[in-house]
Amino acid sequence: MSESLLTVESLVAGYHGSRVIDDVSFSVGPGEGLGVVGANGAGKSTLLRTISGLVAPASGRILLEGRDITRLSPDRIARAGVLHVPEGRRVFSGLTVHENLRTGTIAGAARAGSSADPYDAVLDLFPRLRERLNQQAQTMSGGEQQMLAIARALMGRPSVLLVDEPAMGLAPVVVKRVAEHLRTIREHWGVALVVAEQSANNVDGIVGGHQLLVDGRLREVDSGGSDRANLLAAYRAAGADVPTTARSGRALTDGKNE
Amino acid sequence: MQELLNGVAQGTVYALIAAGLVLIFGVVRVPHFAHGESVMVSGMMTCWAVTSLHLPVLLGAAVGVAASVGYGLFLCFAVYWPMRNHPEWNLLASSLGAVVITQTAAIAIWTSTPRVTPGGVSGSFEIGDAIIPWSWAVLAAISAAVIGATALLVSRTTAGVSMKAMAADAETAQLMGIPVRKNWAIAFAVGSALAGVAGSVYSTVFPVSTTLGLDVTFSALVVIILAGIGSVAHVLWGGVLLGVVEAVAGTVFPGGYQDSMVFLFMLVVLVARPNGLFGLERARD
Amino acid sequence: MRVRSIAWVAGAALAVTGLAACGEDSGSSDGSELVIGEVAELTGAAEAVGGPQHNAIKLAVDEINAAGGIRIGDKKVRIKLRTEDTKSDPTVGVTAVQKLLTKDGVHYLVGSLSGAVASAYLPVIKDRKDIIDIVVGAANPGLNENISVYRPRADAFQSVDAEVTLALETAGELGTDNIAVLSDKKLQSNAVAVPKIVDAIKAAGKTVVGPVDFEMGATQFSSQIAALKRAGNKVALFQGYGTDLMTFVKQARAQGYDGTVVAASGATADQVKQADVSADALKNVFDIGTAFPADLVALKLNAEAAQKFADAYEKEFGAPPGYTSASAYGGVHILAAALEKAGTTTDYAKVREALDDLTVADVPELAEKVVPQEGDRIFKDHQAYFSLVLRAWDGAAWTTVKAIG
Amino acid sequence: MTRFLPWAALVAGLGILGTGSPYLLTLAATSALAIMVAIALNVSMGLGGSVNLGVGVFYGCGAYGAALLNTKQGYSLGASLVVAVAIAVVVSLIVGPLLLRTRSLYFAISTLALNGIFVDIVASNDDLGGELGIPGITRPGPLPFFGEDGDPGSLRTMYLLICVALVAVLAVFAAIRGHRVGRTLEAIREDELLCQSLGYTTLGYRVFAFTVTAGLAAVAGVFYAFVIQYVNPGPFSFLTSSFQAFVIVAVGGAARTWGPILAGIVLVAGPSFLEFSATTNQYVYGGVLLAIVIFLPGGLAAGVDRLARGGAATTSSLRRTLARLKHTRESEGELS
Repeated sequence: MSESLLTVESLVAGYHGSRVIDDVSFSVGPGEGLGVVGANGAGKSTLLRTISGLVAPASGRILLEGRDITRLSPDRIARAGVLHVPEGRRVFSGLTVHENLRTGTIAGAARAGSSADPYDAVLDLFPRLRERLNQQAQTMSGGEQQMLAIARALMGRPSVLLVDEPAMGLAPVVVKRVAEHLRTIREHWGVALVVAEQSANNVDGIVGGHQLLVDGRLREVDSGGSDRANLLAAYRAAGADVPTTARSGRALTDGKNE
Repeated sequence: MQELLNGVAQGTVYALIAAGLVLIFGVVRVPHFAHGESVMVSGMMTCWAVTSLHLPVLLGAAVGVAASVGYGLFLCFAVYWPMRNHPEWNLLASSLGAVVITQTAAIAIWTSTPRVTPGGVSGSFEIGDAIIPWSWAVLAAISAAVIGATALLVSRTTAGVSMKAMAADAETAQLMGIPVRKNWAIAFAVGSALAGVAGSVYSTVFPVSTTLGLDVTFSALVVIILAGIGSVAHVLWGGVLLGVVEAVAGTVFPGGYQDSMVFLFMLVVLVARPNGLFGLERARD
Repeated sequence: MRVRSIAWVAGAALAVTGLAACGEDSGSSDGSELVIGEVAELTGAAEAVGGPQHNAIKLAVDEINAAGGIRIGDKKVRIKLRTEDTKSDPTVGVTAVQKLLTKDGVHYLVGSLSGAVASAYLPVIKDRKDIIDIVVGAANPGLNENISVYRPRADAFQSVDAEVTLALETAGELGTDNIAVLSDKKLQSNAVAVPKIVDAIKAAGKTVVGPVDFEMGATQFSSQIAALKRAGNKVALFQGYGTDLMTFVKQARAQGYDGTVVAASGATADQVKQADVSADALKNVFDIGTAFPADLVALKLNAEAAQKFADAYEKEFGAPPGYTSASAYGGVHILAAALEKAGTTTDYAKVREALDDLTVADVPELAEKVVPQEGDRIFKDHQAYFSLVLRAWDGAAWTTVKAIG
Repeated sequence: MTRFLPWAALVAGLGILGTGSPYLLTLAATSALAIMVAIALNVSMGLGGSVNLGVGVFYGCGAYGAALLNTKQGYSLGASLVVAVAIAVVVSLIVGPLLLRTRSLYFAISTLALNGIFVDIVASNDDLGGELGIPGITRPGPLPFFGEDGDPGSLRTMYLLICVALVAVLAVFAAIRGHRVGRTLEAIREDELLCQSLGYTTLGYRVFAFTVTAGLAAVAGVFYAFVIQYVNPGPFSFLTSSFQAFVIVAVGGAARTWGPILAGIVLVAGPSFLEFSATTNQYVYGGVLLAIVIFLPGGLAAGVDRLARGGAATTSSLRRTLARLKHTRESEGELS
């Protein structure tokens, strides 16, 4: 890996005394991608939320371009250039598409010397949104809302984009389109992408093969392609249940408190 | 007719106070029961500035609004901000504690005699057989204008959009880089300023006393319930509705059930439409 | 573990409180000092009137002590005033009275502005022959039917006749058939006075508009004013406090109601000023009530004592006396005079006898004009009666139009 | 066995107070009533998470019910207790399901409105005494063991009966809290949607909590009528009763059995021992309230707890359970 943009060192975090993620380290550079793959409750969201400051880590460090951002508040982390597209999209209901996009500009405006307003570029990337600028965000389809959530984050001119389960609840066709957009953002905009997904298949095309398997701890998976068998093997190696049963989530998140 | 117009005039003031509370409660989710104290502080300061410092009414009003904003910001950062991660009822309890202290101090300073700021507009005009004092018209006009201006501010400026975003989803707003602390300050400053305008203008027309705070807060809450928490502009209709219901209840039930009728009306609205008459938004738990 | 520790602390706290409190019953004083308990409404709803009442009681006590105390036989006994705040809340009031009786060993009580508070603590003292309670605030009826209670203050009925008479006269002059009654529904005394007023008006063959209720401290009188205007009313009786009268008058005039208003509010000049009511608006507004010091001075009734009290009060507290101040001041002096006359502070039957027999001449400090009862006595059945005056606003002050009765 | 020690301590403390002067008895009795109302509120607010600002309505139902039954029908304390509490429960079963359609602050305000309506009704209705209230409530005679003249005025008897009621109300709270119903209520408080998705009829549980609150508050109300022997609207207004109960729960620690007892001692009984001026008392009250809710977010009970455990952070086992439930549901919902 060339120069590192976002570096996570030995991160430990969780809720109410339980450890959901335990000793996680990785780094990504500009234009690089990282898939975070794991079952529900395995700690994907917690990892992303810890990076963006919503969850206070118990220990470990998070560096952005060498600068320690571990203890910054979420809004300052966003203004530093790490934007988070949260799970479930969470577009601002009651606000129009245009207003949703405007909230994104706040993060970018805070950084001096940034390039021009990305408004047009973002709308060029998502022409569907341009047609619906004055529509209430919550009235749009799931796929459109996902586009809006990504576009909103892009308005903040991120150097790192954290995307939590972009495929959740979307039809396969739409998933494919979202994935294409994300790849464009990584390859042509040079944004570092950290994408959390349950299915390795969804992530491959976006992040370019570099994946982490999360099950509380992270294991690096050298998957040259979308090899599901490899992934399952890795899961077993990590000592976890296969991620199709409900039990795995519980066992992974709360084991220490039983 | 007379009652309706009276109700409208009174209602716009309720709306103005409620609009301030909507900003505070809507944006930062603080059940700010000391909001009425901001109205009281402004009214008393305006009256004091005009009668004791002999300032003109407009300057007196400025003093009142400034005091109200200062009071709101003080509570924001001395009480609520340190408690931002506490459960909602803890915040409610702390706001009630603030009410007790504020009221006690205010009575110690100003006693509890109601007072009117001299120098307001005098005279009246007639619509049909109704006689409307000019001061009421001015009160209603200022209230409506300030609400309108605030609504514009919220919808047209980046700060306004970011406050709407915080109201819709505070966590995601943070993820978009919206500065939480600063928005708390803005919400409290603007919200208390609205209360301040209401207090100072009101004091030139109606008597204000050091004990009116909680009553005012209740009225504002009723307006918010009628209007729904979502929108500053809807609050105007909620306020007017409350004013009219109050006036009509006072006419139909002269025997003293006026307050009950207002509360009953509100309960019916709440039970029938738990998110307010005009509410678009789901009330979050 | 957790629950237990809290419970221990709770239990221990209770036990300590209990132990601490057990040993606290203080006996009465050594004879050179008489402890008088004051039941005061210093905070809460009745604070506005309760404060000036408390001030006047303090003033009277200070005066008596400055003169060396109450003369009991050949000794002078100083008064120690113990004040308990009831927060205008009956529950707190009962506890406050119990505290005064038990902890401070009090046998003499003064004060009680709130009718509700007085009603609530009445069961505590009503059968106690060793307690004397001088009520100088609460005007609700029945209080003084109890052996322990004396009321040197006008009760709810005393101004009713004068008000109704004036209203009927005015209605006659204006040739109008209806008289409106506005009533503060929060005042206990109105619950008994208003029905009486209504009956009296009806008995005189006039119709009654209302009673139209309002609430103490209301900022808006629109619906009440509208009701009056709808009825084409020209004469209104206003049963409420001075601050509310001012609010009503100001708004009524602005909304085109120009009828005559007869009130029993005890409004002060300060209240007129604070409410910013013009002299024009106060034209045809009359207030009937027990005479204020200023009235007595104007009418040359009891003028010297009244002036002395008003001056002393203003000097001490920087404001003119309030609604019940003069009664409170007089009440303390009445008690002191009775104690002197009885020559004892511990023979309560004798003190009661002295109170029953007390004449107006016995209490030169009275800052009100008491109407002497049989044998020049102050009390009849534990109730005192007062000269009333009719007041009107002259642009700068309430001036006495005439004395009534 | 040690489980019962705190209860023994409570009974012993109340017993010691019972030997005190009439003042102490009155103070302890009125404080105990305020604490009872707070414990009642703690069922819906602490366990159920519904901030009921109208608990004064049911306190008032009990008091007015008892006052009317006693003065008009000659009912004894026991009979009044049964009938007046039944009235409050019926009222709560009627209004509860309606008001509980609302949530969080909306619920708080609608109950506050209910309180306003109640006070307006009793204050305006002459049959209910109006502003004059209802005087002349007759206390029961002294308990037999006091003998003929052992307890003039029956104050000590009333105090003892109130203590019994207080311990009983506290026991009811503790029982609910320890029971499955209480735990379900707490789960509903933390995440109602989750509980619904797990198959619980959450409205039923919330109505149950609302009704228990009403019934227990009415018990306190009945004793109020008999100890004060006079009822009027004031003591049942939002500011006097509901406000106070809410503050006691918030300061003591929501959902904590012993919280209201601690807070009641500090906030209700405590000020009587302070010889400050009335105004200073108000400042102290407000200041203590603020300080506790700001610095002890879990209330006094949690603060004492932390002291006892040497400053270790408290972790709610409930939160962990919920976090686990949540994960279970998500996993089930999305993977199966």
